[in-house]
Amino acid sequence: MSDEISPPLDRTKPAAPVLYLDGVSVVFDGFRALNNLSLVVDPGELRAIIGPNGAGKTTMMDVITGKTRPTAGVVRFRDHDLTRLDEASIANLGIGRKFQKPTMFDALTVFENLELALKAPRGPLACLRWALTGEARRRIESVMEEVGLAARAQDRAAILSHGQRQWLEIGMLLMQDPELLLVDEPVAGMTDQETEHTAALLVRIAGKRSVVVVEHDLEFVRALGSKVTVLCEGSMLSEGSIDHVQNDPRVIEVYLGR
Amino acid sequence: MSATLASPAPAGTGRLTIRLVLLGAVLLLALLPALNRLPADSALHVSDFIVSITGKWITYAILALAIDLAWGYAGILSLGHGAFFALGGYAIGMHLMRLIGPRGVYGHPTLPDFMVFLGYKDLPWYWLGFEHFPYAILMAMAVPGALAAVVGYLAFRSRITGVYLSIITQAMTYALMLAFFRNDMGFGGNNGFTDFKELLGMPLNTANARAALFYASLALLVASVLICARITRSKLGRVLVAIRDAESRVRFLGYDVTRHKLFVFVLSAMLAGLAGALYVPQVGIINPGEFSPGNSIEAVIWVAVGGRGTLVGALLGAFSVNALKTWLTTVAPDLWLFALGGLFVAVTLFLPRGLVGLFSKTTT
Amino acid sequence: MTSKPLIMTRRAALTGLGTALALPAIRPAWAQGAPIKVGVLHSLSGTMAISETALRDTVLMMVDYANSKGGLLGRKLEAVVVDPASNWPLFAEKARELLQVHKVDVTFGCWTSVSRKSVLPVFEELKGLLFYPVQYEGEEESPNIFYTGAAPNQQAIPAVEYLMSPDGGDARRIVLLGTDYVYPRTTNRILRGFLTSKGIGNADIMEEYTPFGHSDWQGIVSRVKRFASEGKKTAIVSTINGDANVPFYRELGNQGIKAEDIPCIAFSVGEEELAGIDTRPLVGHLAAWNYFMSVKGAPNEEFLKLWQAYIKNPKRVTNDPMEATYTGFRMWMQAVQKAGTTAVAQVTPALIGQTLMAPCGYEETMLPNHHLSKPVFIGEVQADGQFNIVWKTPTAVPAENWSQFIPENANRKK
Amino acid sequence: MTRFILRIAVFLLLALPARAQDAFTGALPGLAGGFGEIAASVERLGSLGDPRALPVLRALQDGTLRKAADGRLLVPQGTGFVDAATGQPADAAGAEAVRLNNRVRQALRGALGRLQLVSPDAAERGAAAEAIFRSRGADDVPLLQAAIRREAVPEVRAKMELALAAAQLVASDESAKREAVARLGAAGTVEARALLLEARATNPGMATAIDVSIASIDRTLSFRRAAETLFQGLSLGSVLLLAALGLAVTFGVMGVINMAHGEFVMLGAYATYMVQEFCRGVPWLAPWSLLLSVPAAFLVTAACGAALERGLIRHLYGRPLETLLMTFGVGMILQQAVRLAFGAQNREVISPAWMQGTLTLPGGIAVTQNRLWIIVFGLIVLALVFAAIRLTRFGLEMRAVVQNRRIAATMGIRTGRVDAMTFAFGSGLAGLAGVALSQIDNVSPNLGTGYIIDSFMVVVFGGVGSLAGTLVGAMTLGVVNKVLEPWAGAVLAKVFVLVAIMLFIQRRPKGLFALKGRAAES
Repeated sequence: MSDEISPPLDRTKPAAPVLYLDGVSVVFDGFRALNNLSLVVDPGELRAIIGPNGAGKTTMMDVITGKTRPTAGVVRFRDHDLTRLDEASIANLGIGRKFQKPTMFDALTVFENLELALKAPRGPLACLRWALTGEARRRIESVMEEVGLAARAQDRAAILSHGQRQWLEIGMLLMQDPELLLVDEPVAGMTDQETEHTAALLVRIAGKRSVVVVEHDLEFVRALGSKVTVLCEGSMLSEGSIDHVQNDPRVIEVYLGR
Repeated sequence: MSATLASPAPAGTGRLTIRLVLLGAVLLLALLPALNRLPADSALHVSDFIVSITGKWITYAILALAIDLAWGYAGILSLGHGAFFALGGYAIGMHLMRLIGPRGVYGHPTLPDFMVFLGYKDLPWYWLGFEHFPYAILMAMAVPGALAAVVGYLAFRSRITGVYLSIITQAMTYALMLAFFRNDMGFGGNNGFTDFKELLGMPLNTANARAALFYASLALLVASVLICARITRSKLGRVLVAIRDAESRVRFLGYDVTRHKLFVFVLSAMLAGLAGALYVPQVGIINPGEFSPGNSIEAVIWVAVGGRGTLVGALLGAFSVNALKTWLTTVAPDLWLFALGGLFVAVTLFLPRGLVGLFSKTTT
Repeated sequence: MTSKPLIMTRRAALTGLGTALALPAIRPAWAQGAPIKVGVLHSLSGTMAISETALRDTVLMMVDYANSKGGLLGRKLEAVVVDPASNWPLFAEKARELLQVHKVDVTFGCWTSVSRKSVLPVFEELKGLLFYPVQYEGEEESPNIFYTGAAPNQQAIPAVEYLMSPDGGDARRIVLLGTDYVYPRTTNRILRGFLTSKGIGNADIMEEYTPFGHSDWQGIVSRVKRFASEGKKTAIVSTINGDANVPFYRELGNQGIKAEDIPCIAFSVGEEELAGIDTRPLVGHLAAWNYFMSVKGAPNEEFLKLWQAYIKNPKRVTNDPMEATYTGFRMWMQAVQKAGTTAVAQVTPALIGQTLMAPCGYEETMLPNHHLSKPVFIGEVQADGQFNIVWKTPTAVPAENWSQFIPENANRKK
Repeated sequence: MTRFILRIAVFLLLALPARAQDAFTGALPGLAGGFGEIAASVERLGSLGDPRALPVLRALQDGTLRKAADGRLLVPQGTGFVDAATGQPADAAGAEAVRLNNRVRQALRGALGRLQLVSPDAAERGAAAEAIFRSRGADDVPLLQAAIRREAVPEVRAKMELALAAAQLVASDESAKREAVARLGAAGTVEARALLLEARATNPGMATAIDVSIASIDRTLSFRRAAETLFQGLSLGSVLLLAALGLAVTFGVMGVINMAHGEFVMLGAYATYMVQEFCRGVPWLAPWSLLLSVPAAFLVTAACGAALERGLIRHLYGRPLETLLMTFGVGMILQQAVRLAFGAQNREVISPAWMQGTLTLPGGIAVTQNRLWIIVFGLIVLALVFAAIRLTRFGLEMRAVVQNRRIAATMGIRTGRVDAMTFAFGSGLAGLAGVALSQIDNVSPNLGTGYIIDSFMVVVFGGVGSLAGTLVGAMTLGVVNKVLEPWAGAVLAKVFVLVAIMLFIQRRPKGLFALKGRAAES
């Protein structure tokens, strides 16, 4: 994919898309995990993505974050070609990701996990010289407050409950201060109350940043009140409001029928 | 994927105790050469043997620290650290050979005996400069560092981790061993370098030289502990632990994992090289056997026995396993391999956190 | 194997334990006639164990032998066995331990040159006494080491002379095959000098080195075959060491290289090595040593009887380094008796000029250069794994540790 | 026997002018002298053509010829001895065997060859022709010409013609010599080349003809050399394949790094030795000992493997690095245990006759029998492993457990048992490698250590978990090693290969035959 071929972005338009996927395909040994997928996410938008197992939701996130290289297609973040960058560079551009299975650093404390995620110079020497300033500490404390883990600051991540781990990972996402958040199944293992809290948090974040949420829980998706994209067999099946997609016969067939 | 066991150094009061114990151990070690000067019939007299063997163990302990930094913290299990150690040893060995000068058996003013012997007319280019001590010390760090940089860059860039990395590094040291065994390499082949005369104007094989080398090793050990502690306590240390436990997650946080791993791997190789440079004048020989894969694995096992992921563990392991080995090879020359092999099995099976795990109260 | 070594070791282990426990404290004073301590510095594990364990047993046998004769100077002998594990720095460490901690009076040890080079500075520093029992490349002389194996002029040169004689097959083209370490390199350098002096040009010499434990000889043996097809009678001089010999000889046999066509003479293959090889295809290939088990005569019979009784196996073989150990031990005993003490300073001069009717059937003398005069034998491999002596020197040859064929030795004063 | 001797006598009477009968007894005493005298008298006995010489020379070759203290020579006959000169029974007490050296052996080969050229056994006649080829002399020309006239077996005849050419080359007949040069050139062997080179020095007039023949031989040889290098590479490859197959199972399938794998190979070789020693006591079993040791070695090492897995490794699943360190300790223990049990010395494992010597393929390509059989053995084992994994219930369960342990367990598969069996299977394969290695390498406690790193490299290079990768990886490494060896030497060739693999893994971190897709990602 060279820059010349990729479609020109109209930079004059006020709301140029943050994320732009066009014709993306990923083939593993003949299996098409993504099939000519296109997706556009605008600044500040909150987008929910749903789809049955194997629809390509996680693969799509892998493509955006640089874990998987697409076989074909365009993946852009603002005006950066993501297909040429590795995970770390993509993360530093301002794309944060929360994994389906909460992943953090078990040997470190909650505080330390957040400290690692905090936006700061990432080089080895910079890390060696790093000293925790008052401001950084305040930021970490405020995020701990926000995700409800202030009391557990000095506990190791390994001993947190599943829900708390989800929260910690969301907290790490916030520390990164990303422009685009990719959130994979954030409420799995959460109580109803926590789920509600999470939905509210994501809606709140979305004002300032773009958020893409992958979720199975349709109640949660409804609570987000956002535009919904339905994936199936690696392609987009339907897009629109939650009511729209729930009534789309193709969606019903995929979820219920055959 | 990689080892999931825990534990950076225990916090709070534990840390203080460890500091005190370490300080005490260093002071005790520092006394040894002095006690060696006491008359031989004094109750406190320490024999030359004890001094020289302890000096050797100190260099092993530095090697163990270097391995622990890479493995215990960053999860890079290198089975080729013996190669870095040996390269450092060869660098200083080349210096020592140059210092022999015309005192070799063939009396050649510049060429070491083995070169005279193989019909060399001039020093090979890569031997130039080794007559200067600072250059040799620089090379003892630079060569292992450069090798680690190349191998590490290639391996980390293509995300070779875990056992694959272990196998690659093992093949690296194996290839070097085969290469150094060749007489045509210009490093003395199987015989390597021996019969050193002096270092920095100090005749080796004297109590003074032994004491000096001992203190130099001890100083390097203390410096290494401080450097390692500085790293492991910094945010870099936490990044390394994070890489060890969930490498790809660290990438998604925006850290360039390759650079971090490379940094610690190269640093670790340089430490190992320096340890080797202090080891060789103390044992009086360097030969390609030091590159043998078994040596590297043994050094890793010291760390495992002591308890990886803790600096004290690396030190404890290096001293205790080597003391045991020295004792057993005399007490039970036919059976010591059973004891040592059995120890390795028992530690991996029952003491996943090593000897340190016995003392530390922290829970996982 | 029998269980004998184990039992011995346990005994050695217990004494070792005693001394080791007493290590930092004051050593217990022996009531009277404290035992004479004999250090045994041979690898019992690692790659060299294959060769060196038999030497450990030989020294232990000699300690028993001396004790059965009432000890030395009225004192009992006691062996201190350590395992340097085929690890060269460990050799140096163990040498220091033997000398400083166990205060041994004499040490028998080492096989490889590198292990000897590793302990040499230690013995010189601590004024110890080491007997080195293996044939080696020479180019060394230490006041603290006695070399009871052959120097190159006592093995390599007579061997090649034999190959070039009518009896040996009139070889005019020589293949020098060796393991890549100092002994083969030096020996071959000396041989090259010798061959040149005999008018054999470089085009008629093939020299090739392999790593330790080399196991795939297909390519090299076929290259030798090709080299031998250049119209001149060809012979192989092998300085291949240890483990690599079995695969080498198997390949030689399988590729049909018969001794009548291309004889191979080896300097490192003795009865112990042949014990691991099916020798039937190899009959007629040669070895040059200063002793073969098949030597006739009372001294050898005594040695064999002693050994096989000690090891409790009437089939166990002896070999040249074992004989050299035995000879060295007996000479040391004689020297101690002459000096009336085990002190190295007195024993060393007493050793020079000692003579012994060695198992090889010749009287050997310890020369001022710390090497022995020794006879040279050429033996042919027999189907039963023994050597048939086909040639020998009429008298014992004095050792030349500084070879005249190495130009750098020209200005060395003899 | 008598008829045979009669035929010899008749032939000799025809072929050669009658010589003094006492020349035979005149030549005998030399056999009691030094090696030079023995060789001279053997040559005389060979050229005399006296039938009485044959038993004497045969006895000499077998090492059964004795010399009495008074210089009489005694030849074994039946249970006793007879005097070689008189044929009268004699007492062999106090007589000692006449020893040989290579010079005598050389003379003996020629002499026996001349005498055996009329043997009724075609193989013996062929060997005789070969012997004459090696020890040819101008005198052999009429002898061979007579033999060729009577020879019916084409192969033997060809050998005789070659021997004749060799003899003619040193005879004085110039035209026959030219013919011989051409014939030797057509033979295209290393030996013929050596003869031609030798002749070139003594016949300057024929230099051009000889050069043409040599050039033709060199062309044949260079082709043959390439084929032989390929064979040697495949042979090395098959050794690597055998050593690596077990790893392909334990490491490739189970993800267990077994540093004691080399020691299992060593145990397999010792099992072969034990079986041989056992069979030695049972004569009818002896020829089958190597075949018997195949199952024996497999079972012994498989049992050790199962014990290791159940006893130790299963506690460390999911911690591959710990397993690596622990098995290193196990390897140390096994090595020392074998050293104490069997002694540090090499043990002798005898190759059966069908694995000894060289086989000449069409085109004159010489391959050693033991290597050839090891290639065959390697391929058979590979096929069996493939079949075991693909076609048996055990293979199915194994694959199921590897893919998804939890689900396999819920389907009623006893995963613990499958783990133990898989590991035992891989270890058993190491034992089979030990059987093969006992035929080419030392049987000593260190046997396995030399192969472990190469085996790991094969598995990593070929692609973990892929049998095809293991095959291709092993063979590629073997051939590349052997092709590089003449230029770089054995050591550098190996170093180059190791470096090349490290670089290759750069390009394809998962090896040649990588598993792709999601399964491989996790």
